[in-house]
Amino acid sequence: MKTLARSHPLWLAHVLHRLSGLALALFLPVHFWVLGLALTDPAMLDGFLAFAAHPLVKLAEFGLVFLLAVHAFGGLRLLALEFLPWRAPHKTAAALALAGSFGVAMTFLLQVI
Amino acid sequence: MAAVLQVTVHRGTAGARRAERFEVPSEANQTVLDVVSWIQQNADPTLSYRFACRVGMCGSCAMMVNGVPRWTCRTHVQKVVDRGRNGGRDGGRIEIGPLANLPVIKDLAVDMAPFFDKWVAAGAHHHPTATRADAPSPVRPDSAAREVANAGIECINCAVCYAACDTVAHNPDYLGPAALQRAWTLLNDDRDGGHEAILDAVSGFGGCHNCHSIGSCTLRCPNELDPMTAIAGLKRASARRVWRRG
Amino acid sequence: MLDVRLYLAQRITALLMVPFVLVHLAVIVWAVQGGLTAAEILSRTQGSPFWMLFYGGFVVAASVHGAIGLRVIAHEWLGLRGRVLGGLTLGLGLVLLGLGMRAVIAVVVA
Amino acid sequence: MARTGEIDRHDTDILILGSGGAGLVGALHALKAAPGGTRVTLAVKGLVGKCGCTRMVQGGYNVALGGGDTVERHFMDTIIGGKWLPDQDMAWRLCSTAPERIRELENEVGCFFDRNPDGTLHQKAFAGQTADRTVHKGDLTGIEIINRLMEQVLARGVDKLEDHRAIGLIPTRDGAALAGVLMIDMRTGRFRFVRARAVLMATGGGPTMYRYHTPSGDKTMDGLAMALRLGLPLRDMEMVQFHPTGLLAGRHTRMTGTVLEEGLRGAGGQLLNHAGQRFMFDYDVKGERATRDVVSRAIYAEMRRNTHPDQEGVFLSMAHLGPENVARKFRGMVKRCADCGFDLAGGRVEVVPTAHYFMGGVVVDVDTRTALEGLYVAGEDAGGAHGSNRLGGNGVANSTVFGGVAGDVMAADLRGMTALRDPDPAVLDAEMARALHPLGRKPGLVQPLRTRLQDVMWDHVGVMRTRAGLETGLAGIAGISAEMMEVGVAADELAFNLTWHDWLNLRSLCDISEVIARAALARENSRGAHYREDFPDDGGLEASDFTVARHLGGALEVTREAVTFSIVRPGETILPAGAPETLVAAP
Ligand SMILES: Cc1cc2nc3c(=O)[nH]c(=O)nc-3n(C[C@H](O)[C@H](O)[C@H](O)COP(=O)(O)OP(=O)(O)OC[C@H]3O[C@@H](n4cnc5c(N)ncnc54)[C@H](O)[C@@H]3O)c2cc1C
Ligand code: HEM
Ligand code: SF4
Ligand code: F3S
Ligand code: FES
Repeated sequence: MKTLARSHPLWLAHVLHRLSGLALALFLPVHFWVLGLALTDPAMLDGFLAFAAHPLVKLAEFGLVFLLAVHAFGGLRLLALEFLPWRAPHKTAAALALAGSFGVAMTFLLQVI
Repeated sequence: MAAVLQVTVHRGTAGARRAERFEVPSEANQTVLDVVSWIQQNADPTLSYRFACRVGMCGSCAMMVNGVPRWTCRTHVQKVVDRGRNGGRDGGRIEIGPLANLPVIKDLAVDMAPFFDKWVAAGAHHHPTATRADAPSPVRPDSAAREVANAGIECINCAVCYAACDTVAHNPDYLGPAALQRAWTLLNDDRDGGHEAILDAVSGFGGCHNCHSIGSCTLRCPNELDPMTAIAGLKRASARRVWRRG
Repeated sequence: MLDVRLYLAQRITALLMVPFVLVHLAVIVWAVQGGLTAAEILSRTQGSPFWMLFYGGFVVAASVHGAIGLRVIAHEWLGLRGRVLGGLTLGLGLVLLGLGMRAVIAVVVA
Repeated sequence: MARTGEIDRHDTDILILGSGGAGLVGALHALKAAPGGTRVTLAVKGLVGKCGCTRMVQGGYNVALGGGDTVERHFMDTIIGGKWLPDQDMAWRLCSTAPERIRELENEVGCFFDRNPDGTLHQKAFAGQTADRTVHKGDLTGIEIINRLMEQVLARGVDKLEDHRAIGLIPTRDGAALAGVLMIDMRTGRFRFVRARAVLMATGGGPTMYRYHTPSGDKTMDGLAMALRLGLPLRDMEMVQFHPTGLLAGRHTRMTGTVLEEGLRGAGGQLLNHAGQRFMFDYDVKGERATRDVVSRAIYAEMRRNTHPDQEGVFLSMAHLGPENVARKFRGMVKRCADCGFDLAGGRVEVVPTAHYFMGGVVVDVDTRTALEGLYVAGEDAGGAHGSNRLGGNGVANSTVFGGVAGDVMAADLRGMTALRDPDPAVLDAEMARALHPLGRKPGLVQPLRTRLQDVMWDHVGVMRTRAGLETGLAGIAGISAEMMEVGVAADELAFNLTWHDWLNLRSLCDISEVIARAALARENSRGAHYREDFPDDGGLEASDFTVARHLGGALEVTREAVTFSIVRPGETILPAGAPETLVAAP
């Protein structure tokens, strides 16, 4: 049967939040490992950072920052929903969270380029 | 030429599912339940399904209609039919399956036992503080708590929300939106003496904290109830209690 | 597969991370101007008790939060439960914490 | 068809058939009153709490709770409403127990009924009542009552036999007591025989043999048909209550016949005939606000006069009250109509009288005992409490009051009934053979026969009756009854085979339809719901009698018994001298 039935704004927000959380959680060890290089092999860290100047890698970093922003704002939306006893239009909150994330990520992108 | 609905019905028992096509005469004022009944009464007498009241009160006729859980006795065919490319001049298409997230008994009839077992597990029944010898306790209908309790009281336990919820689908222990909403109603009922028991019941590993606020429950509830907001209330109440207790 | 305690742990760490994330993002945006070198990063952070606390707290919160988050996903998408799920939660938490602390020490202390 | 041999067995102490108001309250009372360890089993044709009519109750629950109203007043309204035919002791038990039961529902079961602004219970007046007496939860009272009862029952340890259809009451070999109940486990299609020391039958009647009817689809007179076969006496079987305003939406939809609530007329809704004219004032000074039986007959008469080819019923029109106003006041009803494509608030909706409630039933005493040891009957299956007409709001009071009485009495009687009894194997075999009958025959369509029965009953045994019509009706019923025995059901898939159950439903309906027509033929006067055009007078209240039908040696016999005026005689009252006629403020 068709699965389109589930695609409403809050469902999409949930999926986005989950995927971003998952990606962050998977990326985090890598991030830590790279920074940990400073301890053992600062040269390698520099090498990595040089590699990170590559535009493609920059784009990937942009993605990560974007994910963090998406996840953080989405999370704030959820926290507000759960802890503030309001009945605000949740769809609007979801949209605002997404807009905020874009804002942050775009700023980052503009800075990098 | 009279319009004919092209109906796909998902049939069989748990182990052996199949889809079958039927052509059903299209009528004015026809509900999805009427379509299913027509098939059983005229085309295939072995088709199994469940209904009772036929007016949206018993909550036993819910099915998946074009992938969406709905009460079928009050779902007008014209509101859900897929008209296709020629604008439905041929009558349109409709796909009907058993309610999701519950075990199938046969064809369109599901076993609602897990849904009600969880209702019980959520502590969702009144815990008396008075007896038949006492007068009904005075309750101001406009008091804040009563208004919250009233918001969810008209649930007909149709399990539409339960079928719509992805968390239920993936987390077999999750109590689900309807049972939790009922728990929240009781928690706001001043006459109920089991608030601690209810909070215990909804704070465990299958409890309210598994809800991701996906909101499909609220979107699909045919009675326009809002289990998502009720569950958020439970999360607050149980969190506050942990705080208090330390 | 969350009870009220795991839930609270996840939500509280989420709240804690809000300032961390914002500052971290701001720092990155500010720092990346004109490229990034190891020396730059280290000169900013090394020996600073503030950054020590900042990143230390961030790592603890992220480890707890991330481990619980992955636990939920592992249950819902992979069907893990019981001991296995508990072990996975703890394991992921420790891995994140270990690597994270190593990174903090590298960046702040060493 | 080797299924006769495969029969599952189950033993219990108390068996309850049906999970409406009577069945569920019965179960709770039995659990509470019986000694610990007593097994209580609840068997139901659908799911516990999700079938039957109690759930469909809209208007509310009659109970005298003071504020000027008294049990005596409630009792007098019930007797006068029932046109002096009620069993007065039962009516008194109903009215006098209702206050305790409503407090039990509120305080112990957890129902929440609507309040006045000051926090006290809100009560309103249904037609035919002389006090604001009806307790309610919006216009969804039944959902609140049944959901709360269901929660309590589920949370306790009852054995559930869901999707179990009772098909035969099986006596002991000597016929002196009930041994147990034969059922079909609908999920598997297998037989199950349940032995019990005490059985409460609460399957809720249900006059669904009429073209237009309100009850839920699971109700098909199974209980009364089983009691009839067992030889038990049934009373008041001609008394079918029609609700004046059922939705008319065509034969192809199950919505047809469902109730448009009484309150719509009370609030000023108008009935218009095919010519678009109001007609109720031609029949009664109260116009649209007259009682159910009067309005039903008026609509039926207008329908007969109608010559419009495309229109069968009359129209209910609310628009003059202001569509927004109507939509606000009758939110549920307006939404229900809108879901099905009708504009109740702003347009007109075609309506027709619709069979609603069955006053007739098994003869029982005030303690729900029947003539057979071990069998108890409560709720709509039991006759006597309402006489010829049930007041709106007395139905759910009746089922919850007597369901509770049955639970208590069964628990007490268990002490004298220590052993399970063995069934008469001949009856058991005969009942199985009855159910298996269609499986050996060439499959055919069952629904057209049901439709024909519904036409016959509506046309000839319906709102207005005559001797000639009733005789035509009886011939029609006999024809359909015989024809259905030739219609088979494919036997290869018996699990959840609704068509087999449709056949069994039709069997019960045919059997009871015949009793209704015969009892109607026997009553040559007009009382309450029963109206004979050839005998329009009431036959004299002092000489009131009620019909009793029973199967004797394979033949149906209808006799008449005098009503005992054990508490009050026609023309008298038990209200104190000088009590006002009504406490209800004029609308
Ligand atoms: C639309 C509607 C509105 C109503 N409104 C009001 C109102 O406002 N006020 C009022 O007082 N009354 C009202 N009534 C009447 C009231 O509903 C009934 O009087 C009362 O509920 C009957 O209760 P019961 O327990 O006897 O039967 P039900 O509640 O009908 O329950 C019967 C039970 O028996 C089961 N059953 C049937 N056959 C079998 C079988 N063969 N084997 C096993 N189980 C079986 C059914 O599935 C069901 O569970 C209304 C009725 C209808 C239809
Ligand atoms: C300001 C920062 C953050 C906030 C406000 C936040 C908030 C939240 C919230 C409220 C949830 C629960 C969602 C739900 O139950 O549906 C959640 C889940 C999750 N978070 Fe975060 N989070 C933040 C940062 C992070 C970081 C840095 C990581 C990386 C480790 C992360 C990983 C996850 C994961 C994996 C989940 C589970 C997703 C799911 O269940 O769908 N989060 N977060
Ligand atoms: S909350 Fe709504 S969808 Fe869920 S069971 Fe209740 S009535 Fe049905
Ligand atoms: S859809 Fe499910 S996840 Fe929560 S908000 Fe509703 S219960
Ligand atoms: S049949 Fe009762 S809700 Fe649909």
